[in-house]
Amino acid sequence: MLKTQELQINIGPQHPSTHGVFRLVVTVDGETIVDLKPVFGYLHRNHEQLAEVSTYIQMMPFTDRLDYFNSMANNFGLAIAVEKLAGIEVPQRANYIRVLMAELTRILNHAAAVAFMINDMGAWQTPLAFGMREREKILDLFEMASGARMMCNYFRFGGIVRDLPPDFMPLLNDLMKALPTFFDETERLLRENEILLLRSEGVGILPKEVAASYSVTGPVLRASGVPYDVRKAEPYSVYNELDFDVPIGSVGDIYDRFLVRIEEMRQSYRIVQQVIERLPDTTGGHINPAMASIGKQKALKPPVGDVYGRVETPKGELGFYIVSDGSARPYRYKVRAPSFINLTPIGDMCRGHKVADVVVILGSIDIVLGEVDR
Amino acid sequence: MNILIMVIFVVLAAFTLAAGVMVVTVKNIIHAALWLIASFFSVAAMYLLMEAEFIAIVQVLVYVGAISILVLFAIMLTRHVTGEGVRQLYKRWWIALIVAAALFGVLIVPTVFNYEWAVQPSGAQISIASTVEIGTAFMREYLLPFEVASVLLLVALIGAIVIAFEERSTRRRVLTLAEEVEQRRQRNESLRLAPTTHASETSE
Amino acid sequence: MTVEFDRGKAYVVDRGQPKLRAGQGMIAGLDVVIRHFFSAFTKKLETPDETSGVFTVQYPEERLAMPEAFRNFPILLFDDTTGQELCTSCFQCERICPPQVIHMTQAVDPTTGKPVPAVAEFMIEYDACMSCGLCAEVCPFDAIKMDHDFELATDDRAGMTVRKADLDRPVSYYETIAPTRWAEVKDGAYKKLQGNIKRRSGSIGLSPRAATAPKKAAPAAAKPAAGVAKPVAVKTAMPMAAPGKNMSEEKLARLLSIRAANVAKAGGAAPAEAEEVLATADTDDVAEAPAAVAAARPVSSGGIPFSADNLLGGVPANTTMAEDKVERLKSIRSGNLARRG
Amino acid sequence: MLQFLENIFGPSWIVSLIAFLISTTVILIVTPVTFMMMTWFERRIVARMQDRLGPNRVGPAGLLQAVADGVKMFTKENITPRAADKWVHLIAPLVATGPVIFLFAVIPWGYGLSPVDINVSVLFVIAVSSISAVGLMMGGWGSNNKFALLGAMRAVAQMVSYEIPAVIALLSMVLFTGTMNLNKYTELQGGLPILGNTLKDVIPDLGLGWFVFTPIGLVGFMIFFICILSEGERTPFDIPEADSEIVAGYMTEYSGMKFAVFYMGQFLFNYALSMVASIIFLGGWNFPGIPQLISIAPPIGALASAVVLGAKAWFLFFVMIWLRGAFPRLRMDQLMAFAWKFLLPLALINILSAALWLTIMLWCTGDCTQNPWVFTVGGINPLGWLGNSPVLRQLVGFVLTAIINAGAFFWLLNVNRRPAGETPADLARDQAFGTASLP
Repeated sequence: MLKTQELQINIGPQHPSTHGVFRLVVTVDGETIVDLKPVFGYLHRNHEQLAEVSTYIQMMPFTDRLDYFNSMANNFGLAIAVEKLAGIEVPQRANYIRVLMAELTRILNHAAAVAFMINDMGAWQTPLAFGMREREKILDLFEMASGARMMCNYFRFGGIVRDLPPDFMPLLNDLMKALPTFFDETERLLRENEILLLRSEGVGILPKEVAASYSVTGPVLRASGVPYDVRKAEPYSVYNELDFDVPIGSVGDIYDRFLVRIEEMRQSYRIVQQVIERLPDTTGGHINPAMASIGKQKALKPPVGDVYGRVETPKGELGFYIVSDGSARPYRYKVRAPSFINLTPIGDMCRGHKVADVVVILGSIDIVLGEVDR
Repeated sequence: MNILIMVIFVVLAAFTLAAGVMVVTVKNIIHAALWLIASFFSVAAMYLLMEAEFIAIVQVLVYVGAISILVLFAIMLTRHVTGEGVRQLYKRWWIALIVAAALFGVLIVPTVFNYEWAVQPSGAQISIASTVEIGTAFMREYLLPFEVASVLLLVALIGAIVIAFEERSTRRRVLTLAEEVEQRRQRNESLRLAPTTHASETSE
Repeated sequence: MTVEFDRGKAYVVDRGQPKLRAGQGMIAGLDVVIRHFFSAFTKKLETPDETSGVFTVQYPEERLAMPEAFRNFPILLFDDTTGQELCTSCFQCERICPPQVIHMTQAVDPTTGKPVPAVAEFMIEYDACMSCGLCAEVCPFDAIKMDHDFELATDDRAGMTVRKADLDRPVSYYETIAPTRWAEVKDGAYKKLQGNIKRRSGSIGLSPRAATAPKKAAPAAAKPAAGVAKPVAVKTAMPMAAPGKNMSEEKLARLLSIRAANVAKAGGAAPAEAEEVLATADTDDVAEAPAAVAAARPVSSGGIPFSADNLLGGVPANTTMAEDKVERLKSIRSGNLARRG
Repeated sequence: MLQFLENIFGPSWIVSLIAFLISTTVILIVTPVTFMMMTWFERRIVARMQDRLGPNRVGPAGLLQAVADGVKMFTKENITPRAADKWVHLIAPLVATGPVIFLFAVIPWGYGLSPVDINVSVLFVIAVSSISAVGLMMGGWGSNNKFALLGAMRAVAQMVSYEIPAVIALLSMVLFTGTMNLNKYTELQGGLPILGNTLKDVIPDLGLGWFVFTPIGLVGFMIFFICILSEGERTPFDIPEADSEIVAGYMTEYSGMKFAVFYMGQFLFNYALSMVASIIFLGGWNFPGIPQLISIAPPIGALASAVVLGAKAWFLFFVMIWLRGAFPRLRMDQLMAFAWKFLLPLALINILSAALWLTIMLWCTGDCTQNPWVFTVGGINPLGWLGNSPVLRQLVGFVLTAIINAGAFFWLLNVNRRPAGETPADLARDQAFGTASLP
């Protein structure tokens, strides 16, 4: 009878839809994927080793470069971890501003992540242009507060660099008027689209047991039906004072991931609303007075010990494990990068599907190679 | 017949023959298939020269558009023949030549000697095989051959489907993750999956 | 079944009802797109509360207003009236810089041979700078600030290592791009500057820009609001580097020598011994060695404010720096040892 | 006229040679310009759909952008991969694009503006357009690149599969009209919507009897348009050059002018088929006022007809851009399933509808005794009650075929739904949620 031979195709390292320098070694039987092996490390930048030779505050700008879409969330993670280690209190106002920034980051990341996934599916940039439009507005706000659009370097141990500038709130309020329209429009544009349904329903299913055993986190895990969110599981900052729900999926396929991301944007919107309401009444300054000068930040010497600080970034649980030997530099520093861990089940997720599904599944995981390779 | 048509005819005929020769002499089998397409195409042009538009177009549609694609597909999907340097001429090529010439003679001789060539009176316009004529002929005189041919094609089509199904049933089916988990659930097996892929980092 | 949390719950997203799909979803999508198509002809998206209309900013003609906080690359400030630089070469920025692209040498009083609170040479590798702004944040004298000028594209890599002459900007320039920020620190900065000027003598601490071309600096300072500031650095820095390969090679050689020196110091060599420096450089990196040798050879001081002597020789400021590095190195080594053990 | 030309230029074959040379030149000038306009048009339109401006720097409103692109393409390095089959790689773009330009030889650009008027032009279009598949195959194979070969395979498989419903859709129209000559389609689509030319004597010719207003024409148009999208590799069927999967498909290894020629072939193919669709389904150059203009002042009328036909073709191209702006793309197996499980049966049913319509229109009309269309059932003419009124027959035919086609459409949609047990809802049930607890 007819025999088909398995063929190995390298998708990447230079390929338009690997979201960076990343290689997928795909073994196909016809068009069906038999095996898929992700190869990464092309963007390795010694992040963890750098930390061991830098002071704590020097690491803050480097965390921006982990997941360059969500620098605020990464800053948050490092700040939380070091504060836990050194026992630094954060004023209430600083906490609310931190949460505001983290949730805006979530909105901008998901707006782009959904759009990039649709792009991988073959749309000609339209959802991306709409997503980028909203993202630009949020980045304008970031720029106003921190001075940079993407590499914000906004958080300091014990607070944030600077309080919000006076013209920040009016612009944020304007943005809040636009976002619901954007969410509705995105859903109307894509949610019921038959082609999207065909491409995403039942494709790349990650059953929740498997997801849990791969220790996947973030929207990918929640889309598989596990209601796990660090903000709820171990509330940090002021998340326990805010009302929000955790959207989860029922099937765990690409479509669920898409829907969960859109719902998460809506929940983040809710949080931002609450933060805006409460921000004028918050107490404390933008930073703990004991840590207010950069000299203090620089000379920070946490007591001997180790700590694992984690936050829920838009991609999943970002954890910083830091061992301090009492000096100004961490003795050991380890990043639990959500993109990296979410990427590990891609081989299993793609098995049995078609070649064209690989890029969509990859897009639905939403990785940033800066974080995967560190 | 005026000069222009004569010139075109000679050019086309030469090209057809040359392409035919190339088909059997060129070493790369894909190139041979491409030359075959070229000769089909020039035959179609020849029909056009005879003002048999319909036949010319059908020639293009069937031979260039369909058959040649089929040939190309067949060659490309078969391994180890696409390489260059496949010998087309073997030691006893002259035997093949004799056989081919004999067969060709058997076909051509009766046609040449038995057919009454109608010499066209100059100026008379006759249409060779118009659409209507061909349609009528198919439905009247040649109904039986026409139907037999279509049944044959149908049988071929069904046969292809059968082969494809058989091939599909023997092919190793790759289970998706969801299906595998479902199976294990039904068999009450452990859901721990054996790692099938190993993410490997490139060495620095 | 849902999971309840403190202040919230987990809910399953609605996947929609299975129904006969005859292209309704696609038509809805087409509708969204065509609405945007028509609105893009009539509207321009200007405020963030809109979601339709053209949002393109046609860059060279139209520019977004840059917020005061915007930070691109660091610059050095000098006082408009006196031409004195605010920098005292306290090495704070050099130490905090995460990618370690800031290098400086402290000025030495030529008569007494003692260091003065002024900077002899200051160098920032713009090509490796990551614009984190920590240097500006840490500077106790408000001498280093983040510029708003971002149009620095160039094909000259060596030219991206910018020296003091091209880093200097008058205070008035910074005032135009960040008025409130400057207002916050203005008094303190001037007070410290007055104190420092007293300890400087002669032309030490005078900005090369103010000294050579105060007329040129003034228009640069008078540049209007943030967004439209002319790319001063490009205009002045690039031609300086451009005239020939020699210039940039020289710069590169100097940079390499500094690096080699740093490597050598980190390697535990006594900073005063140039020979040892060279030896270490030799073993460490063959490629860098010739450059280091070239730099270490006494350079005729013809117009170059940067001599090998004060680069490698026994300048007290460097000694302190080296001590710091030795200390850091020790800690790293002990850390490594501890880990291995 | 011809005699006059013969007097000047000599024997008739020289005259025809000159005439053909002129029309060839015109086509070879007009088509690349059309292509350039199309690239500009697409980029500008899709930019507006995305709230952007699109290219607007080169020339007024960016109109010369295509020229700038052309200059760039010409000056780019022409790379031939070392492992490529040099000649096949070189000739492939020509083989892919040449036939597309052939198409313009038989497609009328307006009233009386047909370069060559052959009797079987519909068939010509189908036949010649299938040649470019050979070019794509050559390009994909000759590049010696896995992605290129994969793209070529996909392209050819897609072209061959979608040719079948396209041909059947056109065949239903051929059956409907009884002609394969593109020049004759326009006259047949005058008059009023649905009723066509039947009330010509009562109401002046409005030129609106487009076939797209009849159920057969509508279904045929839908099928044909989808097939154009697929054969012209437009979204959502741009699988052969799916940039996110196989880089650029068969064009991966092409650069400079060779790439541009491929690109031109693709765009012109879209345009040519849009013209064919406009002629066959959208009434050709019919529009209120055009028939009168043609009869009053033929030269002006011809010009106006060309404008109208062009507008229709450009509108179809606009719809393609619109779709491209809104949709992701299908997967290969879904694409094939769509062609074979949905379009093909629908096209076949549409042919049956066309036959039914023809029967209703022709059954025992006029003098019942001479018409070959007289078959009585048990001595009674089953359609006798319709009488000779074409209006009544047309209306009856309209209703009947509308019912058949709509029924077939929804039936096929229903058949093609996912079988029970495989829908995501079922999957959701299997994946009962809530067992995993929070750590």
